[in-house]
Amino acid sequence: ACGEAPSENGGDGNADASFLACMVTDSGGVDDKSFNESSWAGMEAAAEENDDIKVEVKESSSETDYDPNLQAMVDNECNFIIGVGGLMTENVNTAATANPDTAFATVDGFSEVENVYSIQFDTAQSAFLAGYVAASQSKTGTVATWGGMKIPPVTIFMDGFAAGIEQHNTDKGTNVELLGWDAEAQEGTFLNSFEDTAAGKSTTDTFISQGADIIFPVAGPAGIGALTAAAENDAVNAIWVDTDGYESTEYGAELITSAEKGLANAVKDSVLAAYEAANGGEAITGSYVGTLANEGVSIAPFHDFDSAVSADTKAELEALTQQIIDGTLTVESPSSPAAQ
Amino acid sequence: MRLELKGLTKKFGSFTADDDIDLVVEPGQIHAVLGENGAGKSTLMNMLYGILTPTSGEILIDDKPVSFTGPGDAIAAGIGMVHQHFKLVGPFSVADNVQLGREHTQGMGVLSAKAARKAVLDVSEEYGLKLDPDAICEDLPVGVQQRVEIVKALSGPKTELLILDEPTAVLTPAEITELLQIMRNLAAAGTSILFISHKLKEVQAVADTVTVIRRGKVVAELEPTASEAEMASAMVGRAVTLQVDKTPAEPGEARLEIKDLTLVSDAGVKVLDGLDLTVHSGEIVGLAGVEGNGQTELARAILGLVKPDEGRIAIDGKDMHGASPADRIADGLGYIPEDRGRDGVISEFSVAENLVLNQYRDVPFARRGAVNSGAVRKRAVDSISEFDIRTQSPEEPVSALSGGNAQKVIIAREFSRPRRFLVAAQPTRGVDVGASQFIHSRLIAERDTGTGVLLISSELDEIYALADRIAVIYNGRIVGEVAPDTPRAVIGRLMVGADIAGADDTAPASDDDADQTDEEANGGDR
Amino acid sequence: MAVDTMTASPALVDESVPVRYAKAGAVFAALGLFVLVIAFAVVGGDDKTLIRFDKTLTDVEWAMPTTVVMAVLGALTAAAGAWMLAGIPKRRFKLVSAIAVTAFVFSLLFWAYSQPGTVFRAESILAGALFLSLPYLFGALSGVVCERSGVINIGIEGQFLMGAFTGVLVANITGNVYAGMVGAMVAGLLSTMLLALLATKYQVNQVVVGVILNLLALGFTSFMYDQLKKAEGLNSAFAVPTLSWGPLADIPVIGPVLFQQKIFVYIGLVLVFVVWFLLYRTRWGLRTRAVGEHPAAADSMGVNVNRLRYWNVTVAGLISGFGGAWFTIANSLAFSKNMTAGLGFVALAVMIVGRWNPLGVLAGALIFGFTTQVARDLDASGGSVVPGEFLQMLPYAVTLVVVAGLIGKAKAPAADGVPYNPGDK
Amino acid sequence: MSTDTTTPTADQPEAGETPESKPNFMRLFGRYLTEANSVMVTIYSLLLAFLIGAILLIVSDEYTRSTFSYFFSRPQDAWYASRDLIVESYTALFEGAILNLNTLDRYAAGTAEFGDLLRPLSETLTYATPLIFTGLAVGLAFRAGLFNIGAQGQMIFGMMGALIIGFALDLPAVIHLPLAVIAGALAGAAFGAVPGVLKATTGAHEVISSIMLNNIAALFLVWSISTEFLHSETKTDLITKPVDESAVMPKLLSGLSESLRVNWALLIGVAAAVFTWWLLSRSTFGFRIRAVGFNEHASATAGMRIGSTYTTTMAVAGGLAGLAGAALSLGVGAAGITTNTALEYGFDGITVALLGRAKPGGIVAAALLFGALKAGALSAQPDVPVDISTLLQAIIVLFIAAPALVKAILHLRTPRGGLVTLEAKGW
Ligand SMILES: Nc1ncnc2c1ncn2[C@@H]1O[C@H](COP(=O)(O)OP(=O)(O)OP(=O)(O)O)[C@@H](O)[C@H]1O
Ligand SMILES: Nc1ncnc2c1ncn2[C@@H]1O[C@H](COP(=O)(O)OP(=O)(O)OP(=O)(O)O)[C@@H](O)[C@H]1O
Ligand SMILES: [Mg+2]
Ligand SMILES: [Mg+2]
Repeated sequence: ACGEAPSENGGDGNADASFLACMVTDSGGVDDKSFNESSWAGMEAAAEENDDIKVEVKESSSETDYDPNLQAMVDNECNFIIGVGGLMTENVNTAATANPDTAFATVDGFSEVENVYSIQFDTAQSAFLAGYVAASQSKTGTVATWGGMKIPPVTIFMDGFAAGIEQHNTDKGTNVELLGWDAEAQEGTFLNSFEDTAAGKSTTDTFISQGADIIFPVAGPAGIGALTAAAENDAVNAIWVDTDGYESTEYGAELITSAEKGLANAVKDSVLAAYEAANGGEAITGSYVGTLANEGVSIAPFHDFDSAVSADTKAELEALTQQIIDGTLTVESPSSPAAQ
Repeated sequence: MRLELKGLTKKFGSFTADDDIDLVVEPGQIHAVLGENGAGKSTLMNMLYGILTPTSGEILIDDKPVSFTGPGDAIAAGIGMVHQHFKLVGPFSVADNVQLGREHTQGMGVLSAKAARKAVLDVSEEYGLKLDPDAICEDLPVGVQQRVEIVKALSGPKTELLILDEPTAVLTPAEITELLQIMRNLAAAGTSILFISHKLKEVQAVADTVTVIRRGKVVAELEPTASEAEMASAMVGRAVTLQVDKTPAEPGEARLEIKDLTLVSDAGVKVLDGLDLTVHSGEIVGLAGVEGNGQTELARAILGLVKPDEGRIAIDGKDMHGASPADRIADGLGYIPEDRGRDGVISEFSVAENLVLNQYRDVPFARRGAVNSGAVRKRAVDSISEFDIRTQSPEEPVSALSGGNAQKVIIAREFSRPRRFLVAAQPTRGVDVGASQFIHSRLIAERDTGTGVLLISSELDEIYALADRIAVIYNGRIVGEVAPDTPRAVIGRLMVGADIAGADDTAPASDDDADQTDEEANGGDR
Repeated sequence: MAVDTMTASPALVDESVPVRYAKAGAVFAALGLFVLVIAFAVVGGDDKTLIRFDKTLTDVEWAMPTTVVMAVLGALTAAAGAWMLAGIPKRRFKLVSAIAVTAFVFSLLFWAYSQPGTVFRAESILAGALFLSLPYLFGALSGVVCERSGVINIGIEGQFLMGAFTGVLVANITGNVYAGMVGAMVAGLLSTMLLALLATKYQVNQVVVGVILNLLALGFTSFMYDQLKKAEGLNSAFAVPTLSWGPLADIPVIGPVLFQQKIFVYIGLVLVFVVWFLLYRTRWGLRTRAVGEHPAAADSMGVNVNRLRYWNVTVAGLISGFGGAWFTIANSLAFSKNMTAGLGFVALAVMIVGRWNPLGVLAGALIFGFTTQVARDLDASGGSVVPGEFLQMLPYAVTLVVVAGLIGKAKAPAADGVPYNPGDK
Repeated sequence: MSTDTTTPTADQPEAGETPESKPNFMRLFGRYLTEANSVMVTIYSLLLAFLIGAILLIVSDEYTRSTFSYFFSRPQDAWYASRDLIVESYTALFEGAILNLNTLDRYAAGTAEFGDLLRPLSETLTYATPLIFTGLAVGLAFRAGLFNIGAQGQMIFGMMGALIIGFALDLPAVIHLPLAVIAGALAGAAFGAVPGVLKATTGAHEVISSIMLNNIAALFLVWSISTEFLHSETKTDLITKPVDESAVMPKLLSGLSESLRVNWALLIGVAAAVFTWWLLSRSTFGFRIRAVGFNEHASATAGMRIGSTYTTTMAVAGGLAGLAGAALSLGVGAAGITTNTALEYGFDGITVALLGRAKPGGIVAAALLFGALKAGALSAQPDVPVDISTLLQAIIVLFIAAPALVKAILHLRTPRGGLVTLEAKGW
């Protein structure tokens, strides 16, 4: 307590900004290492880029908090309000209908309301590529995935992953087996928690003891449990979801790649667009679906595994990506974005 | 040790339990303290033993003032105490209870079971208090538990002053005689003894001097030669008649019939073993016996709290098989439990609520599922005056009542509703002379209205005073039914399982008793 | 026996005389018949249950004919039921019940592992079960120490959280995982100290304090977690190595289960016996049990009840705090909010199942660990006909059955939860 | 088990009242203020908790903390920063729970409606509603000597029961809504009775069975939401069908503003509290509950059936918790319930019941306090971090539950009847 007094008051972010962008999270909180966190990162990035944008967030602990939180944002006179999570779409719609002059957005949900912008992702596409890589890299011929909860944003990854393995098996005549998800029956292994890292680890250990050597956890922070298990087993590696785990987790050395979902970018772009709209630009309406084509979803670089993945495989991935972009190959999932 | 108390006073809030008490105990003296329930005797002793801190006044040991911060200090000063309410850890063995606080260790705080066992045996041998150091205390009959307490008090490093707070309340006549002898021996060896008892005969028999306390004040110093009546009136502050007036019984039809009643406890012990007993209307049958021979279970079986394994119980000619306690109560079964704190009252409930505890669902106390507090209160007001219950109001919780008054609440409850048969277990245990007098006369009056009464008591005096017929229970069966003028010695022998013909009464009814040998051997192995 | 108790000792019933147990008998008979029906009607005649030693003897695999094994186990269960119905010697009852329950549970296991794609990897499953039983073990042992001295510790969950959080933090600051473990213990100690103080000095309702401590710990660790996120490298995962006991680790089954585990396993097992010894064989234990059972008795013998309670509760925090470190350090995980996921409460149940006895606690914790592990294994193998959620219920359901069916009334220390005022009667 | 008891503590007032000092009102009032009676303890508890909360806020706020680093060269910075922070934070809590000053300004300016003014209060009541029920569920069982740690599971089943009737039947509102509410109560009662039955028949401890059943209920909920019967037809997320319009709890103040969420469940909650009060203190069943709770031996001796008392009490308690579930699935969760809808209301009910000293009136008051804290916390974020709100709740309860602690910290005097504390009884 004996430092020098700063010469002027430390600026409080973009304190005097004219544009207020607000976000209401889904349950799990803003630090959920998953879509809440990514969305918030996008918001902050927008504020970073444009000094005239101020951002604010309110967390929901359950869906019964959506309405009061959205209402609070309206009362706050936010210029742009983003609701994260498909479950919130209806609440966002209601709020948007009641406040037609405010711009809204919904993440992972689809809305037809005029002033609601939908941000969705066809992550089955990136997970498809991840599945293909996994099949090519497995030594034991067994890979595994498990989810946090059986909800569409999770199962779409698992569907894509399964399809990618299937593709590898058909194309290359391999017989790689996937544990933890039966795409046909839409059934698999779920922790029923996004937080219980210890359970995530023990579930992964179980898969490992059943022979899996590549694990694809789709469970936000609980997925870290899979990475620890991989770290403890030399022969076992993992593939991360949502973000490039090489950067966002401490377990880069275990990660072959990640099935990325460009949430932060999409949110950031939408905030910037909303700012433009508010300042005389074109209003943002309609919807956005992140795909391989618009680079809204992608697979992360191989980093440490760059040399392990053969040039052939890389070329095949290249080709598959192109096919998906062309539309000659479609990756299907019951959980794919509702409307385009 | 010479003990002197100067102006010792204890206040609980605004209530003064002990008020300016002066008292001197000379070395080797047996000093009895008498007083009604709630007079402040135990409070005084607890101050001496460091459990309570005096509000004012001084305690002098060998003329030096002392102040105790806890019982540890008192023990170190050479004081041992047998508490009125047992301070035994139930699941502990006798040896563990005795060594608690002064453990026998083999270094590093590791207990030495051998040393602890030996210490108990040494003390019990020295004073003739027979004990099995490995027995679990909660399984022991209360009489034996009392013995454990005494051994505990004597096991201190150098007990020079022994405080005995109602040690005889639960002992058999033979055990009492034995204890009084031990006290005499101890006193002869120089130990000072403070002795509290409600049984005036004992006081006469053993005390060197008697101090009477009433409402926290010393009201009299008496010689032990004083008569019982003198002592009693000093305690109560008015003249008391000690004799119960009783006309001969006029027994009518059978009100309680028990045939071949057998009950096996959870531990696999046959606590009732083919017991037969009949009680008629208009008579009091006294059930004599050493505690722990099945009296408690018999009473509970009659009420229906335990289901007998065999046999049948009929009340008023009606087979009670399948009848719940509530049914039996509704059919006119009155029940005074032996452990009033546990089974008799809910101490957090008011006096009024306790008075309707087994009738709260009947008219007029309940209407359409709601308690009719007016009727409950009226009953309370009536009972309080009829039974002379000393309470500040019907709303006062029973926990604020003295033991004797709590007992009166139970008596009042059972006597204020129609009844055909009454089980009275230890109805005057720990109750002062005045109150027991009252309870006794109510029991006689009850009999005279035609109720059948089963009086379960470990005090032969009480049985002699009230019973029209005496049944002796031993090992879960009735070993004899005798007339009320049978000599004590005969009943005493029956109580320890000897048949009327012989066997000296201190010897346990064990190995030499042919038809018991097997069971005894099992018991010994336990 | 050396001394006669003089008073009549009531006759003991001959324990070999048969007694009928109608309810239990009917239940076991029904369960046994159920297994038999499954064995013959549901399970295919050629179905095999595969048991594999997956760590030591890699190519040893036993294929057991499911129907036959189930039929034997079912018959065993049914026979036990029939025996009870007909009359069984009293002293045999407990043992036979235990055998029947075990047979029933194993028959279900055999059934579950007969589904295609499932293999009972004996070594992995047992080793995992032991490891998973640890949080319950530590939590329940801490509870035992507290409650044996008469203080209810419902705040185990909170102590877990504090331990889990502090363990990682200290490990990060010092760079030493063992320092982290000590840190976790100290954190547990400090949080139970609050319980001890409030429960003894201020005589606050102990259940209330426990509930509050849980809330406080949750709020505090979550808050600090957010603070730490701002600073790099204060909440990174730290791992402890798995100890391998050389050739011992290669013994089939026993090796992987007992001689190839993390230090937490060994500390846990040793602790069970240490606490047991302290509790039943030392002066401290005698006094502790006395204080929990009848504080006034202990007080009257010169034992300072509240001081002993205070220190016991405080020291018990070392155990639950260490249990907290299991969540992070033993699992090589960083801290995350509310990561203990209610296991502290389950530990409380394990303590009661174990009847406040360290050895019982070990048994209870193992049951929990085993069922959790089996449920996870079946769920992961995808061969289960039962939905995953129901498999996850398994440990809870088994505990319910065990408590209701076998343990029955568990008697807490008599003065558990009752504040002691010196001078009380 | 907990009840009001006054413990005569060793340090009684030392005959302090000299009769000659005249009872003057100000003097008496002054005495009252410095005495550890239950009203003042509650007030001081709140004050102390907010004081500690203020310290936490200062520590957690980066900017304010930074002003302390140069405290000695420019202390006024630290002072102003702290003051502003605390005023801002607590104003935010107040505005979220009671009255939003911003809205008040707008109302004065005519840009807001009267209904908008009531929104914070409406939110407080909305969050308090389930807590009234779960608090009663725990409190009632306490009085029978049972620790109902299973309100969470009972609530979950109540939620599902009400939901199923709410969407599966097609009835007019006058029948549909009451029927759905009853279904919730019954489902909760059935689930709540289980630990009671187990205790009565096998002696299994209700705390163990309730903890197990909570976990089972939570997993059962996850599974059942994904079943075709319950799962939403329009959404792919893990959410159930919505209840029919005819089974939705009508909002109480929708006339003023649609956004006022407080609904009829609050009235049912108050009614349930009155019913519980009647049950406990006026009915014969309550007589039995309390008797068994205090002393089961004496109760059995008086002919009361202990086992059935446990079972019935647990069933009634479960029914109350089930009503909490119905309040959720027919009220704020009418659009469909998820695995998060129940939050931790059942566990919070334990704290509420303890804080309300297991008495219906106290429970309602405690639920309102908690509702206010929750509503305030929700709306005050991110100014006040959610975790600080959690800490604040814990500290408030801590002080209220420990009058001796408050007394010691503030050197209050012992009131006449001794300190009112919660009597603790173990397992
Ligand atoms: N802890 C306490 N708090 C308040 N009052 C108490 C306390 N202990 C005892 N008293 C009161 O002090 C008085 C004296 O009680 P004490 O136990 O000394 O009576 P006693 O003479 O031993 O009676 P008894 O013959 O029934 O044993 C009683 O009125 C009792 O209610
Ligand atoms: N806490 C209290 N405050 C004020 N007065 C009390 C309190 N407790 C008891 N009393 C009064 O003290 C008297 C005697 O009570 P006490 O409990 O000592 O009886 P007791 O005869 O000693 O009981 P026991 O036979 O069980 O020893 C009664 O008049 C009772 O009203
Ligand atoms: Mg007394
Ligand atoms: Mg006394």
